[in-house]
Amino acid sequence: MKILYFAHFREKTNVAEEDVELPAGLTDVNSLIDWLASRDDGFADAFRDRDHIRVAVNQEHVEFDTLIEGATEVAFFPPMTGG
Amino acid sequence: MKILYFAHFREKTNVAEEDVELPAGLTDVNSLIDWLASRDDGFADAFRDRDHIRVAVNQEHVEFDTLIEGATEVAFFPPMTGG
Amino acid sequence: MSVRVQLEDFDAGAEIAKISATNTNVGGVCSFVGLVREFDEGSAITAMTLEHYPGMTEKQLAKIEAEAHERWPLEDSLIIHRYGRMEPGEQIVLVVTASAHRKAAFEACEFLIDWLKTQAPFWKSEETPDGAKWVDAKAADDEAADKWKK
Amino acid sequence: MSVRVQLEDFDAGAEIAKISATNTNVGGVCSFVGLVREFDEGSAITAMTLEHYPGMTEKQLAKIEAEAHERWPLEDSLIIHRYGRMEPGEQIVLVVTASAHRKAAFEACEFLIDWLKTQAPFWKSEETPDGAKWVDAKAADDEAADKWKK
Repeated sequence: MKILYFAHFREKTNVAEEDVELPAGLTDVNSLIDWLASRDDGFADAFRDRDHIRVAVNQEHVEFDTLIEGATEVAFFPPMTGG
Repeated sequence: MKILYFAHFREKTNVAEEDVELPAGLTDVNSLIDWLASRDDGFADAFRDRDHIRVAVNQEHVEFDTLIEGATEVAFFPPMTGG
Repeated sequence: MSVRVQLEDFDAGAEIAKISATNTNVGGVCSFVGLVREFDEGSAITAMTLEHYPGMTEKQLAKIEAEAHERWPLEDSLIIHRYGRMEPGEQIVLVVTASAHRKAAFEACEFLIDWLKTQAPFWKSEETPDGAKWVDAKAADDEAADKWKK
Repeated sequence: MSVRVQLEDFDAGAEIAKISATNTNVGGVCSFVGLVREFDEGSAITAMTLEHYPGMTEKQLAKIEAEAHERWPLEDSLIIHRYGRMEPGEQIVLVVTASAHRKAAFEACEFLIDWLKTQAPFWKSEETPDGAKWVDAKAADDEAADKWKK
């Protein structure tokens, strides 16, 4: 699965984009966040405050209870500030 | 006093602008309208339907009970359709 | 902040660009261009002639523009309104408002155009296949203007 | 109806003129230009960098534009959103909506810009005297977007 990190997620994790093999048992975005946060201090810091995490699965903005099975692209970013 | 007529008021009265000596006793716009309507058929037709008369005294849009004593310019026109 | 009542067409883009470049406190520029349509309530229009009340028009436009600046925190604004004969597709009116914040720019722009529709001394005559007709004021325009009353 | 996400600046006036000239059913064209301000909530800004999510951005912008056309009787529309580094006074975004009626043009334009502020995958980083800072989402922007929820 491809995972993308934008804005301060990229800065804190030091990763812009990666291809990962997910461990068994990850079902939804919530469990993916838990797993990512456990990887190292940078990831823990980036994923600490769930209120400020936004996620897109296959380029659609979704809620954390969205299932990720079969998803090809997941992206994490802070609340949007366009316009 | 200068009186101006716009849009269908000009067409019906056949007057765009005139200087008139008002007869004594005209106090407000209402009495001016009554007097103008009595002048001839064209004026009677133009000033028949008060709902469709708008008036400006000294270039300010006003109500019919506005006093006209001392006014230098009065204008009659239909509801505005700008923009 | 300025008002122009003119026979000639205008370059909306150049006017908007000028206002955007005015100062770096401007975060948003809202604009509205009104154009002559080919059909008005179902009847075909070959041209439209706008008559106005010279003197009163400029005075009232300047007054309403000043009121918009009192009601919203505007950095700048512009009203251009044409008179004379225009064909379908031609520009009639331009309103531009600039503010630090978009909401003020949108509201002031809509306020000004709603006001122009009902309170500026302009009258439209349409040329149709059945002859020339004075355009009637629309109840919807009065309602739009009423919502800004304080 | 089109969407552009680009690094380069745009000519707002030319885009508005193109849309006005599209067809003679257009009675009103509303547009909004968003610009980089020199001050944001009191702090001085020397430049701003907009990052976005290529692919998702274009897809989501096309989707929201289609939704605007479903909700209002629009004749045409255009969204241009830049990314990259911009200095105060530079244009960030342009939204143009054209309709037979001005109310639809105004509402759709404001709907689109409110949506862009909160739902388009763009993130702003400001260069200030104290260093670079990611811009926080504003509660007022969320409220503005919420009012369009059906």
